[in-house]
Amino acid sequence: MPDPITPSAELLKGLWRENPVFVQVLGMCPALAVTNSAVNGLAMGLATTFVVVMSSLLVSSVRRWVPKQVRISTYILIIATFVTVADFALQAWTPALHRELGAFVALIVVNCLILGRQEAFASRHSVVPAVADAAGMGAGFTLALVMLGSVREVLGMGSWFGLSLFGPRFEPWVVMILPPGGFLMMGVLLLLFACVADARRRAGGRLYGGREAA
Amino acid sequence: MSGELLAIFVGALLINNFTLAYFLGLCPFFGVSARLTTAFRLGLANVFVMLITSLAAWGLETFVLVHAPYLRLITYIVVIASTVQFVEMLLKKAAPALFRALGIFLPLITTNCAILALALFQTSRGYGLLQGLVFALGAGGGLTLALVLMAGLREETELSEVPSLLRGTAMSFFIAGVLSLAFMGFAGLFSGSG
Amino acid sequence: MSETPRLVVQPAPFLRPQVTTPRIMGDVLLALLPCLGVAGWLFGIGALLVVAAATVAAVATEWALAPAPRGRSLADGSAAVTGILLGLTLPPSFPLWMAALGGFVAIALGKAAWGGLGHNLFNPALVGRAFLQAAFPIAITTWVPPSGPLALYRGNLALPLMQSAPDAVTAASPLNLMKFQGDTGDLGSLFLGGIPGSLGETSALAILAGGLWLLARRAFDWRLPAGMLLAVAALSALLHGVAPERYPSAAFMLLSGGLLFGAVFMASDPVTSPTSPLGAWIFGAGAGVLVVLIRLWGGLPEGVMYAILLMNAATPLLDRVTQPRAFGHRRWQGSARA
Amino acid sequence: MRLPETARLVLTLGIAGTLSGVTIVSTYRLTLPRIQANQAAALERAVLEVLPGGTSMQRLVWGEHGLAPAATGAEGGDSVYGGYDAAGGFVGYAIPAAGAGFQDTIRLIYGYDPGRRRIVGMEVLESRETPGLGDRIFKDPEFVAEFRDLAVEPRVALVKGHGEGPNEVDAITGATISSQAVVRILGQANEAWLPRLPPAAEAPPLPPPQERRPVHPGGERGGPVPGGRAGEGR
Amino acid sequence: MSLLAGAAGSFRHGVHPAEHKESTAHLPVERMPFAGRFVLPLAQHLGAPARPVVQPGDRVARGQRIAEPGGFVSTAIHSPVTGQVVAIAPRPHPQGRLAEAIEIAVDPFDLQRPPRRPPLAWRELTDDAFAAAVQEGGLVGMGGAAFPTHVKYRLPEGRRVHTLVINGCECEPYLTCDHRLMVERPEAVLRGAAIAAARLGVETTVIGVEANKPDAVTALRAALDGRGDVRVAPLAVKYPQGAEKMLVRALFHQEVPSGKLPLDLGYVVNNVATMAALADWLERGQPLIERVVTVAGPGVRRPANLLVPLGTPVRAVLDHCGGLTADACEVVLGGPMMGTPIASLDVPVLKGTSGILAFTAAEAQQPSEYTCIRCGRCVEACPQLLNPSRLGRLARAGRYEEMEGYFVADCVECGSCSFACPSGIPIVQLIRVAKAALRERKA
Ligand SMILES: Cc1cc2nc3c(=O)[nH]c(=O)nc-3n(C[C@H](O)[C@H](O)[C@H](O)COP(=O)(O)O)c2cc1C
Ligand SMILES: Cc1cc2nc3c(=O)[nH]c(=O)nc-3n(C[C@H](O)[C@H](O)[C@H](O)COP(=O)(O)O)c2cc1C
Ligand SMILES: Cc1cc2nc3c(=O)[nH]c(=O)nc-3n(C[C@H](O)[C@H](O)[C@H](O)COP(=O)(O)O)c2cc1C
Ligand SMILES: Cc1cc2nc3c(=O)[nH]c(=O)nc-3n(C[C@H](O)[C@H](O)[C@H](O)CO)c2cc1C
Ligand code: SF4
Ligand code: SF4
Ligand code: SF4
Ligand code: SF4
Ligand code: FES
Repeated sequence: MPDPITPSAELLKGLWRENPVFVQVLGMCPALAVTNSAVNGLAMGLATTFVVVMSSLLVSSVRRWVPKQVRISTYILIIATFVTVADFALQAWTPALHRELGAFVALIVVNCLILGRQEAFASRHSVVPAVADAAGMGAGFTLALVMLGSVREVLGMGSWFGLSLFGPRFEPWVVMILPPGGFLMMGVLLLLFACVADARRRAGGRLYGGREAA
Repeated sequence: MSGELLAIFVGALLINNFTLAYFLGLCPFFGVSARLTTAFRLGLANVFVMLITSLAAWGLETFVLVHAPYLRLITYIVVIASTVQFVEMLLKKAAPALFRALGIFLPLITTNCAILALALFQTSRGYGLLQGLVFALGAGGGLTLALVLMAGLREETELSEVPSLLRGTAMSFFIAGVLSLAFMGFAGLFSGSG
Repeated sequence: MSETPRLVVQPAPFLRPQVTTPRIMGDVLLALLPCLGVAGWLFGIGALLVVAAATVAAVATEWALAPAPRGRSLADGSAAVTGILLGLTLPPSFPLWMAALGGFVAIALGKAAWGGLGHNLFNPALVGRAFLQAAFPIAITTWVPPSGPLALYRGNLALPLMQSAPDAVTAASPLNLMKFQGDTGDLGSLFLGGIPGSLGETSALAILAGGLWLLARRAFDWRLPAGMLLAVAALSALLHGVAPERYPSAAFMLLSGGLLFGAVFMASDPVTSPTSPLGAWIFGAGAGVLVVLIRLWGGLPEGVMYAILLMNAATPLLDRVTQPRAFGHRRWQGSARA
Repeated sequence: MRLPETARLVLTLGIAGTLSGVTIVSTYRLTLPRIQANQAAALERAVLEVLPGGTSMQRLVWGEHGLAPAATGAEGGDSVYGGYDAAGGFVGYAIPAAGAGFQDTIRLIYGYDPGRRRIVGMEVLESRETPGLGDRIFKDPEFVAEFRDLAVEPRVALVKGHGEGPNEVDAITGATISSQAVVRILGQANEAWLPRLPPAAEAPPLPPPQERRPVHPGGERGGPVPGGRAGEGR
Repeated sequence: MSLLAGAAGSFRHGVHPAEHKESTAHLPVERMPFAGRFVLPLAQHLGAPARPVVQPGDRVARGQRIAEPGGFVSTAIHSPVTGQVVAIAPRPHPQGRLAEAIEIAVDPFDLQRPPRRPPLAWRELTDDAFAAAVQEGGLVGMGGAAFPTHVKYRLPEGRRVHTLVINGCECEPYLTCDHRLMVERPEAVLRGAAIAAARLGVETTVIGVEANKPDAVTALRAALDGRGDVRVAPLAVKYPQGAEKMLVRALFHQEVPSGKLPLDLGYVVNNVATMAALADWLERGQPLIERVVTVAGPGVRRPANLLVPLGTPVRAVLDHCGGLTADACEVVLGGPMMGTPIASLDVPVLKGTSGILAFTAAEAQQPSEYTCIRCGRCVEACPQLLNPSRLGRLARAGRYEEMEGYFVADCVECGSCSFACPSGIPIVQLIRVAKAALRERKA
């Protein structure tokens, strides 16, 4: 990795250049499963961000003391703990949301994004960059989920974050909030990302003030 | 009774196919579906791990977690991972050929979301031992079906003039989307609602 | 001595195929004429507008998305075939904007995304219809009784993105009646048309006329529709024989719903069905079995569309396992790539 | 200080496991009251919703000695809920039931007035029916209203078009299957429960307030669990 | 349909191109006058090229050997005329490049007597001597591939042949040269067949003739005059009935295994013209110096069947037939399904040239190409039961290695697939290119 590691850069790369969903195609299951509305996407994104940030924090601070044979097991234990905490918290304070997200909160445990970050980054860096990286990834993940959730909610229910957009006579595209809609919309967004990245590569320009794409 | 088991099986296999309706196990679904034979083997490995998982989750739920349900998630993860590893070692000894065919996929899926979800769903639906195993068989079979169809279709696209921007991931999502549309036809099959 | 003309050098064979792809597509269009005529006669202007909306959108999308040179890919006529077929699978009072959206999806998602004619894995018209059915499940299952050649439906005229005003009279299709009321109606009207249903599917007679034309012109692989119809007939005759009060007769199963239309025009799509004769039989039979399964034990009243799409998905696998056994080989030992 | 390798591994995992356990248990303790309150409130709301006039409720367990309040420590398998008005008078039973819908299992609860032999309310607790179609079994006010006063004799029946009979429910156009599923679920639950339920006069009375315990859905094994009982998301 | 055809004694699959034989089928073979110059490429048969045994300036007699075999799978070449060798140099070859050839100027004052010698006592020869004798006559298979005929009569040790198959199918459209030969010289074909049968020691000889040549069947049967060891078998009209593996399948319901020859099943297959040439050489001493060529096609003014001295420039043949029509723009040597297009009219008629066909712009127009619609017509056309659609698509994608898994090596390049394809995909051409690339990679 030739780039200098600065917290702000770590934060930003997760949004676009290494966006976990659109670029790395990680954590697809929750990204599709819960994004039938923007609010669900946001909640899932935030819960995931919480888990990844806390886990990174812990993992990077204890990284010196964890022998490598049990590294993964320890990480999983740490992640599972935070997921359980998040799950209880959601159940206690936002029961309705928890009903919507269902088992997918628990399934954050196995989100490849989180374990991936611990393996690839937190276990090799000190606390500040690790947390910045995790926050960036979490933000990128949240951004992607909210984008997907927004498109699906707007078309599928005619509303955005529950606000009706087109009036009562709008004909919702039910497919968008059904499983096929998730796959198809994800395909469309990936296509758009590819188009933008392609155009950007050709123009040699930059977006988000990020570093130049390879 | 057998009607109920059929409904559980068909439900997990087709109607609420783990991959195409529940979005579970997508990472291997997209990652390992480029070649038919590997996809098929991954599917079989899934069936295998799911059967073990179902058994393990049922055992945990019945004998261990009765008094500490809040530890469910963490125990599931740990126990499933270690049981699969243990069975993997047994397999290596007892059936080396099978192990060679499935072995490389096991680490890939032991802690993926489809497996964990199987355990969680089985518990939250209150399935008993037999129901759980049938559920695991259906879910694993469903994953295999989706994987094999997907792999066949993806191999076919390699001979096509797919637009360059679509090659790769976006294309796979479109295939999955249409597959998912097609699987909607199974809604209500054998569930007694027809 | 003869003066030397400029000689063309091109590879053998030097005889041209008698059948060309545009001619095949033209034959399909001709074969659709009886269905179109009956649709217009029974369901009126509204029906024709629905077909037109789907077709125009399909052709426009093909024009916009196909690789350069623009419009060249329109020459084979397959986009029009897709559009008309889609239109004919929609109900008469379907909103025009939805039909147009369907045409767009059929070509964009069903065809262009895969590289255009010949590269699509799923039947484009059915991809469009499956999308519409999942997006607007009510509009696409709202049937009206035939109301003559001048009819126009309120539903047709819904504003884009908006709901349709409900039509005064709605009716249940024969399959709905069978599924929910156990009522199988009379076969004569199923054969001639004049029942509620999708535009193209109501008159078995018109479909058979089109099918015979395709057969005569060898425009399709007859094994595909034959396999599908035979499978449905055999399976439902068996079930009817065992439990006549629970399962409808084979004749009803054959004539009702979109089965004939789907078998003749959609299962027969060459692009999305196997290339080998054995594969074609399996494809047809598999689709037929799925239709019976969905109709009799599934949640939905009709399953032709899903059956064909599912068999489309299995086509690459079928192609693989039904490779012809090469001459002089004991059995098919090929392919190679494992 | 250098520990032997294995000991070090075991120690690390042990510490991690202990810390993790401690964290989970303390979060559990911290959130338990809220979560239970949430669940109890949701259940109570649903029960009282399907039993018009009811203001309080208790869980009734079907056991060896017939139907008895859970508060008395009765053990057994299935349970229903009894609803009572402000004066403590019995209003009716709320019966939970589940069965296959169009996509997946539908869970619902319905109120039954044994005096008039009528269903007096129905609420869907959980379903994965298609939004815009099947979800009209709980979003369509007309359909829900059908269950406010529905005779259970000879049996609850679904009709297409306009049903006149007191026992008839109109199918929702475009969601016939889901409507049918609701009616079928009610029918099956009626078959299982109606013969067991004592008439209003003999219904177990509401215990005095001081003896009441919070009602946990699902009984002994209740309480929050990761992944929850809360459905499976979509 | 194909089921029925199978029952009636044919092979599976295949195509039914329009026959176009009516313009020449009734025309008796006429002798083509000598042109001024003759060009005899040293490579006009399969195998090693021949080696010249004359020098420029040498005088040669008609039927005199001018090149000797360049190996065992090779054969001799004889002068078609009496005249003078003017050059041994590269000359245009039908295959499209310049190739080493012997050029002979005819002696305009010579009587051009046909070469004659007393019949050879072929029964007395050992196998080796017989093969050498046949090779000396420059005989090659005249059914298209120009495979040196003597090779087929030098059986490997221990190999037994039980049936001689004479190929009179002539399944390619337009061509009627074998047809006329069978009608006009049936006894020559039968005498050649008798020699071949005797040398091979076979009990039965079967002559396969497509049912569209009833007069040929009648003529052969009449010439047989009741002999029981030779059977004339009419066959369904279907291309490529004449391909040897298809013919064996059609006549005997046996499939020659992939990679094997009919010989491995105990059959030897020879073309009717080859048989006649064999008789002419062994009984009269006339080596292979002329052959019947069908000149036809819409671009030819006067279609004909001509007995053409080998080495005659195509231009001369066409001129003899009134020349090309004004709109002719494509000339093909051989049949329209497997023939070779030529870029220049100066190429000569070779031993394997069965026809000269000229097409006009209307026929020569490239079909517009569409993508494969997977209609399966090519699959149902391929006599080798391959999947040409898949082969074509793999070839387009450049995935040649995978094509071997789809048995590209079994393709006989008959062109049935290209002919059947509604999308105008040049499948057989794609396959040829792929095969060449594969061979190159292996080498
Ligand atoms: C995408 C899709 C979703 C559907 N969802 C439901 C559903 O949730 N509930 C239901 O009863 N029917 C559902 N259906 C089934 C059809 O609407 C079916 O035709 C209808 O139930 C029959 O009712 P009708 O006789 O009133 O038209 C669905 C169909 C489709 C295509
Ligand atoms: C596609 C194809 C078609 C053929 N058709 C004929 C034919 O019609 N007549 C024929 O004599 N040989 C035909 N041949 C050549 C035969 O396979 C075989 O080589 C020939 O009959 C052997 O006899 P010869 O060596 O005397 O030429 C064809 C070959 C191929 C590949
Ligand atoms: C490389 C090669 C080797 C052959 N070897 C023999 C042989 O040993 N014996 C034989 O009788 N024919 C042999 N043949 C001749 C074939 O049987 C066949 O007659 C010849 O290839 C022409 O067939 P065609 O006209 O069908 O293409 C050989 C042909 C080739 C191309
Ligand atoms: C017999 C026949 C049936 C066809 N059926 C369909 C069809 O059902 N849907 C469709 O979009 N195109 C159909 N086509 C047209 C064409 O094959 C289709 O547009 C391709 O799938 C596009 O690649 C058909 C063509 C033929 C010859
Ligand atoms: S050379 Fe051509 S026409 Fe002649 S027999 Fe062979 S395939 Fe038939
Ligand atoms: S050219 Fe080859 S692939 Fe094509 S039909 Fe003939 S044998 Fe089959
Ligand atoms: S005949 Fe042509 S279009 Fe048809 S499958 Fe073969 S290659 Fe494709
Ligand atoms: S592959 Fe090449 S060498 Fe072989 S027959 Fe074809 S063109 Fe000739
Ligand atoms: S997130 Fe589901 S498999 Fe990776």
